[in-house]
This record gives sequence, structure tokens and C-alpha cells, in this order.
Amino acid sequence: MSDTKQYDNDYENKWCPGCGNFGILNAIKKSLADMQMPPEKVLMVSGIGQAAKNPHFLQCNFFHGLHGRALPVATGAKLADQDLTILVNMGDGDCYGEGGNHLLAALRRNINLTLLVHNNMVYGLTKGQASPTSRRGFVTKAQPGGVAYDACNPLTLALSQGAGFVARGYCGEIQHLSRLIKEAVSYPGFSLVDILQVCISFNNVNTYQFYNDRVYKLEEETYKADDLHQAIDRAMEWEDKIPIGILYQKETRGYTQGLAPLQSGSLFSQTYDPEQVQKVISAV
Amino acid sequence: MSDTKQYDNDYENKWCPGCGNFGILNAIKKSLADMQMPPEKVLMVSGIGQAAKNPHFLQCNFFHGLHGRALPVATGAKLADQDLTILVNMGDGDCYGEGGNHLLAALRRNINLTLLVHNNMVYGLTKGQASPTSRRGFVTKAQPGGVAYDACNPLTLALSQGAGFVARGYCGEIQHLSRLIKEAVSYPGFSLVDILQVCISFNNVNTYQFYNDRVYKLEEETYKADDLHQAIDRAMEWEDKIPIGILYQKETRGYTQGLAPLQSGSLFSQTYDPEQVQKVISAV
Amino acid sequence: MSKDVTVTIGGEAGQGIQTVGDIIARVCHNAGLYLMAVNDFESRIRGGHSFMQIRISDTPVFAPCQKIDLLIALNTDTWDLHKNEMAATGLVLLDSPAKEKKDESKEKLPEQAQEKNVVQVGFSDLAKDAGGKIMTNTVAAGACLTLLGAPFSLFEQILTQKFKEKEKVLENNITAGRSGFDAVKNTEFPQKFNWPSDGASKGKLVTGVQVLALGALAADCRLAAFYPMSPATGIMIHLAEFMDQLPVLVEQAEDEISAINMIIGASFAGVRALTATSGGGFSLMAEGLGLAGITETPVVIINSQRPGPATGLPTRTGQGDLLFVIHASQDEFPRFVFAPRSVNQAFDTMIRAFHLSEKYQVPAIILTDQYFNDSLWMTTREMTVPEEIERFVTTDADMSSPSEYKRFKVTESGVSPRALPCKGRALVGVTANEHDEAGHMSEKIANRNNMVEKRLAKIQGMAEEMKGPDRYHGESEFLVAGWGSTDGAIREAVDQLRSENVNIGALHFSDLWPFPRKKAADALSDCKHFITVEHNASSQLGLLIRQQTGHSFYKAICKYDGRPFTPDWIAKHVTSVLEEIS
Amino acid sequence: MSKDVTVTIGGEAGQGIQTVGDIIARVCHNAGLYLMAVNDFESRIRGGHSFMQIRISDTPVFAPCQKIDLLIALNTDTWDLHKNEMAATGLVLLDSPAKEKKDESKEKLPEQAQEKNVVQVGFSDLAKDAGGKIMTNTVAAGACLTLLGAPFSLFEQILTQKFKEKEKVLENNITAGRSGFDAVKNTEFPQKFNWPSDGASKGKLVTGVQVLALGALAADCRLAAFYPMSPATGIMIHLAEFMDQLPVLVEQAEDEISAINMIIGASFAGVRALTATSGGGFSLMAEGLGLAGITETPVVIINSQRPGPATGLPTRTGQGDLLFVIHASQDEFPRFVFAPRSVNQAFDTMIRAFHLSEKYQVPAIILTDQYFNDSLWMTTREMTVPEEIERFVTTDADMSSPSEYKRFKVTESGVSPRALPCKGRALVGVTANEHDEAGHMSEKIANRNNMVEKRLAKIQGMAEEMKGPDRYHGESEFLVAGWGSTDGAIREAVDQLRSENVNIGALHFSDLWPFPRKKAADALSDCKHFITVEHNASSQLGLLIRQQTGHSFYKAICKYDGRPFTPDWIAKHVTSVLEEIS
Ligand SMILES: Cc1ncc(C[n+]2csc(CCOP(=O)(O)OP(=O)(O)O)c2C)c(N)n1
Ligand SMILES: Cc1ncc(C[n+]2csc(CCOP(=O)(O)OP(=O)(O)O)c2C)c(N)n1
Ligand code: SF4
Ligand code: SF4
Ligand SMILES: [Mg+2]
Ligand SMILES: [Mg+2]
Repeated sequence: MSDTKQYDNDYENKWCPGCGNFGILNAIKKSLADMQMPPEKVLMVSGIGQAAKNPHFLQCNFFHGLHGRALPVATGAKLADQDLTILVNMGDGDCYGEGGNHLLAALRRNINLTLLVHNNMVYGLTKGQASPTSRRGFVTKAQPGGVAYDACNPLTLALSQGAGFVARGYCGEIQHLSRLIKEAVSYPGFSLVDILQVCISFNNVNTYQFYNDRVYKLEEETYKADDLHQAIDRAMEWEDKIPIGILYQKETRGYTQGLAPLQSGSLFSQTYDPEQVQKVISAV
Repeated sequence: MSDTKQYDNDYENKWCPGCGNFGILNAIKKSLADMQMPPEKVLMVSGIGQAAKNPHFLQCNFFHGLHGRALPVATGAKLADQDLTILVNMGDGDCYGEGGNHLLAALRRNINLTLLVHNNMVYGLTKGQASPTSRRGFVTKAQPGGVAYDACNPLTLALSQGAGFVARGYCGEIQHLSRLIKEAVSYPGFSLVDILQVCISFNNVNTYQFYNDRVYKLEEETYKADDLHQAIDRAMEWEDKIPIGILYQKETRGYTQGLAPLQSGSLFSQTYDPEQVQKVISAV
Repeated sequence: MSKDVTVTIGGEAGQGIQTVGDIIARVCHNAGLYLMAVNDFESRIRGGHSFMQIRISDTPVFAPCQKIDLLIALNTDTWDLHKNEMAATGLVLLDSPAKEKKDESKEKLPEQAQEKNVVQVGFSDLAKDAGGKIMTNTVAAGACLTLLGAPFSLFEQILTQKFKEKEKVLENNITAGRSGFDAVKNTEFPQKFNWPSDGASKGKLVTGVQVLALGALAADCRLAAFYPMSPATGIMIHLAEFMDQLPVLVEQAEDEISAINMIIGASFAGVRALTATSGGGFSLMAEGLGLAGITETPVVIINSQRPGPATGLPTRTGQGDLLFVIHASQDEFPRFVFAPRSVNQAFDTMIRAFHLSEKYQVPAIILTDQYFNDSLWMTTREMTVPEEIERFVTTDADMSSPSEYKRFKVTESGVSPRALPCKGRALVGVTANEHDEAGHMSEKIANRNNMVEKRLAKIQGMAEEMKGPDRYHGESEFLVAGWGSTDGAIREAVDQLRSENVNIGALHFSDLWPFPRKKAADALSDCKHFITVEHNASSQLGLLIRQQTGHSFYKAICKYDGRPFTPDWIAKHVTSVLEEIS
Repeated sequence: MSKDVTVTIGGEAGQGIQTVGDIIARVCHNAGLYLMAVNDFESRIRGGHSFMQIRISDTPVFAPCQKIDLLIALNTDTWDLHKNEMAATGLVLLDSPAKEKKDESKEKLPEQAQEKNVVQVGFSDLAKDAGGKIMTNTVAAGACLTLLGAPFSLFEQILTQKFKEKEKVLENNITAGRSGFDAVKNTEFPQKFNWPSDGASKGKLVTGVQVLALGALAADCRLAAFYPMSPATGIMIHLAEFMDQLPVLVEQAEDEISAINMIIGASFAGVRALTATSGGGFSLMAEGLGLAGITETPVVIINSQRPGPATGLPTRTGQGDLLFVIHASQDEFPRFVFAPRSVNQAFDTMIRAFHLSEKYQVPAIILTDQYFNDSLWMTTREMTVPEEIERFVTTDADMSSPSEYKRFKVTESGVSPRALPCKGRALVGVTANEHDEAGHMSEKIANRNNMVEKRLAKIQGMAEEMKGPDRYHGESEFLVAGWGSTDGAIREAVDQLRSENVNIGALHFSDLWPFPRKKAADALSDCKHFITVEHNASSQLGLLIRQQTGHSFYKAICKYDGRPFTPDWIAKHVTSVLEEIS
């Protein structure tokens, strides 16, 4: 086991004691340590929300952007410098609500980023409104009659759009989650890890108890993560048992691979050549 | 056969002669006529693009809104007055590009609207850039090296998000398309009809010839539109044969059904009752 | 002389500061005292530091005070953070560490334990004794109320209201409250009120968000679409409370772009519709605002300001969006911008904004801020609902020939008769493109000019509806100009300065766009100098006044730290500006 | 005296109007004449009416003319629509109906066939004879060039360049061109040029979009993310042409929100990044603009204006976004706003915008418009690329202790040393929330004040970089003030008026924000009155000048029909304003 201390910083954590985000934070540290990624080689990008505060609590480079907009920022950074290792932290509202369109695009663009969604099925930071993953009937102050539509299923969504790495983790299974994150980071395309996260302040339905009673590990079954239909079926399990692990993985072509201007290295690493630029402009 | 003339107006059509949109327009007129919907009972809502001009060429009520934003406008109108019959026309860029987040939400919200996507796999009005449904390798002036990612599959997307009515039409099969539209309008929830539309000006890959060689009708097979996995498989067919028809249909709970304030009729139809309002306010 | 006491209750988020504050506020309110309270909290759910500051008086109060008379510190941080704000005669009630922890924490407390104005009270221990730590808040409220001189019976009344459905809980709370009462009954505190035994409350106690919601109801708002964003979310939460009593639907949208487009759709379909957000959400709505502009669809948008840029300080207050909302969205179209100064005016503004928005078929924007929204205010006036809602719509019956109806008929006033879709034979068509009278896209030069001129023609009528600045000692040599929620603090500062014989008054701008140019110029023309007071760094009101009237502010007093003005602070800064002048 | 000829080629979209125009323009350009051309087209792909208007002269020209000397009408509509714009000596070449259709359409043509200035030429018939209807454009170009007096050899040269790879096609086109040449060789046209047999072109022929793209390359822009939107798309299309020659990537984003966030991410990661859009897209970018503001990330945004509100007139021109872009996004932060007046200045502005944006770590906005973007211009100056690109970044090597690096270190200038993430041991953290020096969220009052003041401190340095208005006869009694692309037309109008002995000059504002207050005031202080000339309805420049300097415009000359100014039009309107004054 490697040292996770290197990722600790002395910035005060702002989550509620007992929040599931702590498990996720620890899993991230562990996976980074296991991959021997020094803090200065990590770029964390996030949106806005409780989940999105995550990068502040890690010793690393970070860009804590706008609500819903982490994926475009991460995409831009990766296009600029494909040598960066980028992890994206988003909340469920952040990613599947405000940021839905960017997720759709990221799934297709298949750029090499790892997206970790802290899915607590509620808007935490804004004090408990329904999120896209809140289940039908979930009662909040904004939805006093209960949520009146079915929850978004981010896993089937990703599967339907050709994603090559689709996994689900659970904040209560830190070892398991850290393995998932490692796999996701090493996957050479876009990887989604949707993480079941307990919010002790605003979601009293999807509690540790709820998950502990239902969660099972795909790795412990004879499950092979190479069949789309099976993956969809597993992704749709919920009421009685909930699978965690890699649901689906396949080889894909990473976006930056074929792009002409990236053939001689990252945009960042190439040098400005006034003669060449002048030549090109003068030739117009 | 009923009279489609009632939907003609004398506003000059602005599409290219030979555009696949004409077939769609005719199919819409035919389905409205068959359903005996007088022009004044129809509300067409659209975004911006060639497809979205459609409402101008029909005698009806219409709201031609912003690029990507037709679904929220239509949703607002339907929430205000659930008695309206609303058809939404969008382009593929409009709906799956700029408007992707609203589509995701509409699929879950399952409000009773019919969405007709004129899918020409290109941005027509802005002169031929790739759209989310452009296939990998499609060359345009903005993508001189060809599109470098896989196309969005709107049908599997809808299926993955619990949609209750998912169909595909083709602008070259007007009768068939008009039947689909009728079915979609009568479906009591959100219905998506993705329509293969030929753009003679900017898409020289997905031509009439291309489709005529590949398109087949699900109704002419022993296909039953009630199996999610089969629907997904059909939705993913493309290279050699392309199914049109209803891919999937199931019973769902329409969004407005359970909402408290709509129990005594549409918001629009309820009358302002100063005494009741005063009572409620004074009781605070 | 009138009594004026500021009580601050501070601790960690999640400790129940608001519960303590609410009880105190309600007891005082029920007894016929006046009060206002500000809520100060961080953008987190637990931990950190937050406080509620209640100003209680026997005359009306409209702004917080700088000096704390009584500090209820639920943790030692609170005392640390506020000790410099204590009034000379101020008293601190500090929770003493729980019995079992006393030993370890003793070292931490030597200092404050020795301060003579700090009284340690075992809030949590007493609560535990009464039945549970959860009642710490009741103990604290009890202690505070004793010091203020409240009779226990009034306290008991409120507890009974609060816990009426749970007998055992009520019983325990009364015990807890009593132990708080008793704990400090011998502590001296100079600021006791005369508690009228038969006092009747002088009005309603409401928060800004609540009044905005009630105003929307009174305006017959039917659809409220929103995406959660502090400090606006509360407006929608309060509206949602009425969904089963009134025909109002609160719809949480997938994002702010959707929210504004939804209300445009709803308004087009015939119901009054509202959205509420803060600056970030408003940014996302800019394009939709233009859609309302060109389709001439009435909508009401509340932008509750907080400091930016971008996410900024989500739970703090600011006034940085004035020029943005006036100019937001490409090209030009008429809109209303209002910034109410009080809960009374906010209630009226909601009604007026919906009315004027429909009358002129333009979007109306209401600017509030976190300070206004999250504070507790007293309204001493009935919130009266209109007898009737004038809808300014036309139907087939009003037309000689419905088939020839044209949504954008050019008229002198710029306002075209508005029919609703699917409500008769008249067809209604609108588009985000430039269009002809029938709502069809048109690129013709003459038509374009007609339509631009038609839309802008409305400005004349709209401008006539605008009220000039509200004048407070408006004939004075010097004037302080402000807008929105800062009015209470400004007026009180003016009172202070006038009591020191400064010849000063105030102008309050609530109607900001179309700018009441002539009325503003008139109100400004006689003063020697005017000074602006705003929660931004560039004096946006000052710039607007200069742009619209040519009158220049002498100096801008700007505060952009996210915390509300106090009258003292304003008075002090105005004084130094005046010294500079003379 | 100099020759100045306006040729208009009109027909349906899709008929190849631009091909005709391009050939004519290139022949004239190659021969050493000066020219500029505007493109007027509808928001549709086929049909309707569109035209290209080329103004050719033996001296430089910078704006279109009102009067048409030679109209090439590819259909009769064109003649109908433009007949009132014909110069007294103007000539119309009208395509005669195809042979086989002649009979049926004869009735339609009696009127114009009789007009003496209308000459029917069988463009399409001649093309068919030469090998195919597709060459109608070549025939038309040939006819036009004959009338202008061009030697056939020059025409042949251009055709050869154009079709060099397809021998047969070239041959046919030469035949077609010749038949056009021959068809009107006996037609009289008074405006023949002296064609230098050995003329050399006086510069490059470029469109606005092309120059903006080239400027971006010269500024070492590496990532350009965009969502298609007229009239900005062309910038990106032109940039995309260079993807295999230079390290520049053009990325089509899923929407404009993504585009701006992508370039912020790219810039954060260390490369120069650009987006381009029009008003609707800019609206959607407002929140992202604030993100660049608070994270102090340099980015360049081109907003190419078109008339609104909302979708408005997508293929027309306007200047309605000035105050919007200055105030866009919640709360306050520094930004640059530029509006170049010419292709030369646009090229320089791109380089300057990227440079200043990085120097001050703020977003820079460049305002252009459809008229500028889509017109064909001549640049008579080399487009010179900078020797070096100064990046204003810091690395571990520059730091005494990289581990203590703080991205937002407070400095007097407001500019903090900027390190890049993952490029050394220094960790770089930024957030959309208000933050401390290390980039961590902070709600502290003192920190907030520091950060607001740090950001705003940059304005001083930025303002010093701003150029005052460019003065053209700036000492005159009356001045006309404009901004952006209208400068050419304004100057020419001034020339006209001065030739009539009017004491008038012009001020052109290219550097709009931070507003060059002092320089503007100085430039304005001596004139008797100034008049603004803008493509909007409220005179946004005029309002800005008043807001910033207190100087009031006497009158605003506003044109908002989406079509560009001509010098004549401006001169006429200025004249009537001056009559009013005297
Ligand atoms: C444009 C915009 N809209 C709304 C908000 C307010 N907001 C902040 S966090 C949040 C949602 C938080 O929910 P989620 O993304 O699920 O994260 P969590 O707090 O639950 O981890 C919202 C709506 C914002 N900051 N910006
Ligand atoms: C916010 C915004 N961004 C961009 C545009 C420009 N625009 C107009 S139509 C269009 C795309 C058209 O493509 P599609 O939706 O597929 O419709 P089609 O024309 O192909 O039918 C775009 C990008 C716009 N009008 N508004
Ligand atoms: S509100 Fe919920 S998600 Fe946020 S920190 Fe607290 S427990 Fe965690
Ligand atoms: S550009 Fe394509 S989609 Fe648009 S009208 Fe022409 S053929 Fe149809
Ligand atoms: Mg969440
Ligand atoms: Mg399309």
C-alpha cells in the first residue's frame, strides 16, 4: 500500500460529518497512491455542489468551475494538453441535471477523462431539492407531493451512447471503489463511474442501510462486462439488489488519437514557429 | 381521406426544392387531417434551423423559439394548458446538440407532447457542419478531417431513459410517416419520432438512394414493439438495413396526471378567486 | 427613548441557530415588539460559523445594527468571532462545555471565562437534563428571553404552538425552556423591555422569499419554473406550499435555460408565469430574455443577487447585477426592472410587475438580494389581494374577423392585441426571428424598421408608469442615493446624520428601467451633491444616473464584502465624504 | 478624377452569385484595381433573393455605395428589387429566359425588355451552348468584365487558376466566358477602367472572417472551440483549414456553453484559446465569461453581431451588443472590449487581444458584425506575424519555493504570477467561488475585499493600454462618433461633407472597455457638438460616452434595418442634423 498522506492538505473540509463523500475522497486518494501519481501530476476538475468541492480537499491541481460545466472545462484542458491526467468530480444534479448536454457529448467524444459522479440522488448544497436521480415519490420541500417522474438512469444512458467504460461504485466500499477508479483512469477513453453516495442531511431514503442491504459486487459473480444487454439489465436492477463494479467495458478509439494537429504532440508542447505561421498566412 | 388543404397557408416556403422536409410537412398535414384536427386546435412548437421553420409552412398556431429550446417552451405551454395538442419540430442539431439536456429531461418528465426530429444528420441552416447524428468520417468544412466520433443514437438514448413511445420515420415514406405521427400524437405521454430526412444541399451521404436501399418497415415483419432489448438491437441497425416504424411502446404514467394543482382542470381554465387567495395569504 | 436591542445567536451550521432565533423572534413579535433579523451563513450544511442577528425594538426597525447587545454563543468560535462587535454594555451567554468534556476543554477556555461580560451557561447540559441534547436551542432561547425580561408565559405559548402535536416533546421543551430561564434569572442585563402582558403583534413576521411568493400568488401567478439557486430557491419552496390550495404549479426544471423557456411557453399559452434565480442562472437566461422580448411574451423574472463573479459567495448579499439585467441579451428591446426596498413594496412589486408585464407584453425583472430574501421582516400592513386580474388578452369575440388576426399588428403604442393560441379561430404565431405582423419570419427592410419601432414605442408608455425616486428629506443639501434593499439602512443613517444637524436626505430608486429620467433629474437637480451607496464596486446606480440624466455622483460608497449595510457604517462613511467636501 | 463603379450581381440563393462576384473581384484585384464587396443574403440555402455588391475603384474604397452602375440580374426579381437603386447612367444585364421557356415567359417580361437601360443577355443559353448550364456564372462574369473594359486575357488567367486541375472544364469555361465577353461587346457602358496590361495587385483580397482567423493564427491561438452561428462560423471554418499545417485545433462543441468552458479549460492548461459566436451564443456564454473573470483565465471571444433580439435577422448586420458585452455576467470583473474598424485593424486586434488577455489574465471580447465578417476587403499591408509570443507564465524555476505557490497572490497591479497545472511542483488551484490566494473557497470578509480589489486593480493598467478614439479631422467644429466596422462609411461621409465645406470630422472608437475616459473626453472637449452613428436604436456608444465622460451626444443617427451604412446615407442624415443645429 502506498502513501495517501501526500494527498492530504490542510484546507478545512466543509462536508457534514458522516457524509458519503468522505468515503469517495478516501477512495480517490487510495487509487492515486496505488497508481503512484504524485499530487502535482493530478488535475481534478469539478462543477459546483458538495461533490464538486472534492478537489479542495485533496493536495493536487484543480479547477472548480461552474455548476454543470466541469466536462467542457476538462475536455478543453485535455485537448490543450493530452498528457494531463484528469479526474472530474461532479454531483448528480451537476452532471445529469444542469450538465446533461455535456455528458451526452462527452460520451460520444470519448476523450480520455475519468468522470466520478457522487450520486446522492439529491441536491445537497442547495439544501435538498430533487435531483435527476431522485426516485419517483421522493419528497422534498420543492417537491412536497413527491417527485412525479422516473429517475434518470445514468448507466443505461452511457451504455446507450456507446460508452466504453461504465461502472458503478459505492461510497461504503472504499477498497472496491478505489479499484474502480484505478481501472477507470487507466482506460484510454472516457470512463464513467457513477458512485452511490449517502447524503445524511437530505436523503433519508438512500442511506448506508439501504445500500448495505442491496449492494453486491459484480466481480463476485460470473459476470462478464462485455455484453451490452446484460449490462443494461444489471444497470436496471434497483429495488432488491444493486450491482457495483464494472458493468461494461470495450475497446474504443480515443478522440485525440486521430486529430491532425495532435500528431506531433500535445498542442501545449508544440512550439510557436513564426516562420511557419508567416508562411502559411502569406500563402493565403 | 380527409382534406389537407386546410393546413396550407400562403407563406412562402423557404426550403431547397427537393428537401426531405417537404415529405415530412406533407406527412404532418396528412396525419392532422386524418385525426380531424382543425388548424386552430394545433400548436406547433419548434427550435431554430431548417426543420424548425416547419410551423411557418402550416396553417396553425405556432411558437418558433430558440435553437435547442423547443421542448421547454412546449412543456411550459402544456403545463399551463394540458388540453392543448402540441407537436414539436426540431432539427437533429437543435434537439440532440444544443437541446440535448432538455431532451433528457423530457424523456423522464413524460409529458404528453409529440416530438418530431427532422434528422438530416447535418446542420442545414448554418450551411453544413456536422451534427450529433453525423456519422464518423463525415467530411464538412468545419470537420475537414471528417467527424472523429461516433454518432449519437437518439433511439437508444430514448429507450435507455424509459421513453414509452419511440419510433423512426423516413421522409420518403409519407404514408407510413403520417401513421407514425398519428400514433405518436395519440400516445398519452411523451413520444419521439426520429425522422430520417434527406438534405440535398449538405449531406450527400444519407441520400434518398441511401435510405431507399436500406429502409424497411417493422410493421412488415413479425416485430413486436414491446421488448426493450429487441428495440435496442433494431435501433442499432444501420449499415445494411434500417428499420422504420414503432420500435418500442409501453404504458406509462403521464406527468400531468398526478399533479395536485391540475386536479381541477388545467391551470389556464381555473379562475382567479380573490377570496381564496386572500384567505391563503392571510393565513400565513 | 426607545429601546433597541440586538441579539446575535451564533454557532455551527446545523446547530439550530435558526430555531433559537425563530423562537426569540416569535415571542417578541407576539408581544407586540418590532424586530428584523438577518441570517448569516456559509455555503455548507454543517459546521463552520453561522449566526442570526435579531434587532428588537419598541419602534419599527429596518436594518441590522453594528453593535451586539446580547450574544448567544453556542460555541466558543462564536465568541471569538464576535467579541469585537459587542456593545459596551453587551453580554455574552456562552455555552459551557458538556460535563463529560469539561476537563479536556478547560484549557481552551481560560480567557473568555475571565471576561466579565461573558456568562457561561450549560445550555447542552441543561437540555440533557430536561430530556435530550436536542433541546439545547430551547434552553438558549429561554435564557435569552429572561434577559430581555420576557414573561415565561409568552415563551410557553410559542413552545406550545410549535410542539402542539407532540405532548411529551412539548413537556420536555417547557422544562428545558424553564431551565434556561432560571439559569440567568439573576444575571444583570440593562436592556430589558417593558413587556406588555396583553401586547398584540404589530404585523406579520415574514422573510423576503416568503413575501415574494405571496406576492406572486396575489398576482395570480400560475406556473413557477425554476432551477434551485441560492438565494432564490426559497421563493419557490414557499410557492410550492400552496400547490394543493391554489391553481399554482411549481416546476423544477433541468436547468435555468429550461426554466425561462418554460415560463415563456406557459405565458404564451395563457397563464401568468414566474421564474426566480440568482446571477449565474440569470446569465443562462439571457438568451431566453431576448426570446420574451422579440415574441413580446410577458414573463416575470426575479434575480436575487449574491456576490460574484461566477459562483462567488452563494450565501452572501450583493447588488452587482443592475447594469447587467438592464442590458442583458443581444440587441435592444423593452423590459421593466424593479428593485423593491421593503417587504411591503416587494409584495406590491410582484403584483405590479405581473400587471405591467402583461399590459406591455414585455419581460419584467425584479432585483432582490440575499439580504432581503433571507432576512426576517415585519410587515405592518395587510397584504391585500387584487379584486380582479386584468389580463389584457383578446378573443375572437373582440375581433371583426378572427381569421385575419395578426399577433404583431403595428399600433401607435407598440402594444398589439394579444390573443392566445388554440382559444378560438384566430391563429397565433410567433417567432424568435424578426417577423411580420402575422408572426412569420421576414427580412424586409420596411418590416424590420416597423417592428423595431413598434417594440421600442412601448418605452414611452412604460416610462410613464415608472415612479421617480422616493424622496426622504429630498429637499436637503446633500442626498444619498440607493436602490433595492438598502433603503432601510440608508434612511436610518440619514436620521442619525440629521440628528447631528447634517442637512442630508435620501433618494430611493425602486423603478430602474425604463429609467425615470425626468423624475430622477428633478429629484437631483436641487441638491448640492449626491452620494451613492451600493453593494457593488463601481456604483452601478451612479453610472446609470449619469448615463440617463447627465448628473454625476460626487462619490460612491461601495461595500462588496457580501454583508449587509448597517446604518452606523453608512453614517460614518457619509460623514467622511462630507468632510472631504467641506 | 477617380473611377468608382458599383457592380451588383443578384439572383436566388444557390444560383452562384458569389461565383460570379468572386471572378469579377479577382480579375479586378489582379489587375491592380481597388475594391470591396458586400454580401447580402437571406437565412435560407436556395431561392429567395441574394446579391453581391462590388465596388471597384482606382483608389482605395472602404464602404459600399448606394447607387448601382451595373446590375447583373440572374433573374427578373433582381431587376425589380434593385431598379430604384440604379445610377442615372446605370446599366442592367438581365438573363433572358431559357430558349425552351421563352414562349411562356415572354408575357412576363414586356416591361423591362423595353427599358432602355436593360440589356437582355442569354446567360444560361450561352452557357448551355458552351457545355452546360452550370457555367451561367462564367458567362455573366464575362459579360460584366467586357463592360468594365477588362482584357480577356486577365479573365482567362483567373479561370485558369480556378479550374487548373480539370482541363475539359477549363476549356468549356473559357468558351463560356468568351461568349459572355462577346455578347455585350457592342453595348455601351460609360464606366470603363483603364486596364493596366501589367497591373499588379495592390494587396490581398480577404473576407472579415478570414482575417480574424489569420489574426488568431498570428496570435498563436491553439484551440478554437465553437458552436456554429452566423455570422461567426466562417472564422472557425477558415481556422480549420490550417489544422494540418499548424498546431491549431478547431473543436465543434455541443453548445456555446461548452465552447466557452472548453476554451477556459484549454487556457488554464496553458494554450491560447478562442471562441467565436453571435449574440445568441454570447448570451449563453455570459456565465462562462464570469468564470474566466473570477478564475482570471485569459480567453478571447469574438462576438460577431447581427440584429436581434433573439434569432432576429441571422444573416444581417447590427451593432446592438455593445452595452451587453460590457456588462454581461453577474457582478463585476475586468474585461477588454475591442471593435476593429478594418481588416488591418482586425488582424492587429486579434494579436493584441490575445496578448492583453494573457498579460492581465482577463477575458477579451472582440465585437465585429455581419457586414465586416462577410464582406470582401483589400488589405494593402503585409499581415506580419509576431517574432515571439510573450506568454506571461511562471514556472518552478522562477519561484523560490514552488510548494508555496499561490495562484491568486495579491499584488499591487492586481496581476498574480500565473503558473500552469501539472507543469512543475507548484500546484495550481482555481475556483468559481470567491477564493483565497491559494485558490481555495473563502468567505472571509477581508479576503473578499482583497480579491475584489485585486481584480479591479487591473483596470488601471488595462485602461492605460486602451487607445483613445482615432481622430479624422478631429479638430473640427462637429464630430461624428462611431465604433467598429462603420468607420469606412463614416470617413467617406465626412470627406463628402467637407468637400461641401462642412467643418466636420470623425472619431472612431476601437478600444471600448475599459473605456479610455480621459482620451475620449479630450477628443470631444473642443467640438461644438458630436453626433453618433450606429447600427442600433438607442446609440449605445453615445450612452457609454455620457456614462463615462459626462459628454452628451447632440443626436444619434441610428440604422437598425440590418443593412450596412453607405457614405451617402450618412452624409444625408448628418446634413439634416446640422441643419437642425443651425
Ligand atoms: C447555474 C447555476 N445554477 C444553480 C446553482 C446552484 N447550485 C449549486 S450546487 C447545486 C446542486 C447540487 O446538487 P448536486 O450537483 O447533486 O451536488 P451535491 O451538492 O448533491 O453533491 C445547485 C443547483 C449554481 N451554482 N449555478
Ligand atoms: C444559440 C444558437 N446557437 C447557434 C445558432 C445557429 N444555428 C441556427 S440553426 C443551427 C443548426 C441547424 O441544424 P439542425 O438543428 O440540425 O437543423 P437543420 O437546419 O439541419 O434542419 C444553428 C447552429 C442559433 N440560432 N442559436
Ligand atoms: S448535505 Fe449531504 S452531500 Fe452535502 S456534505 Fe452534507 S451529507 Fe454530504
Ligand atoms: S439545406 Fe438541406 S435541410 Fe435545409 S432546406 Fe436545403 S435540403 Fe433541406
Ligand atoms: Mg447530489
Ligand atoms: Mg439537421
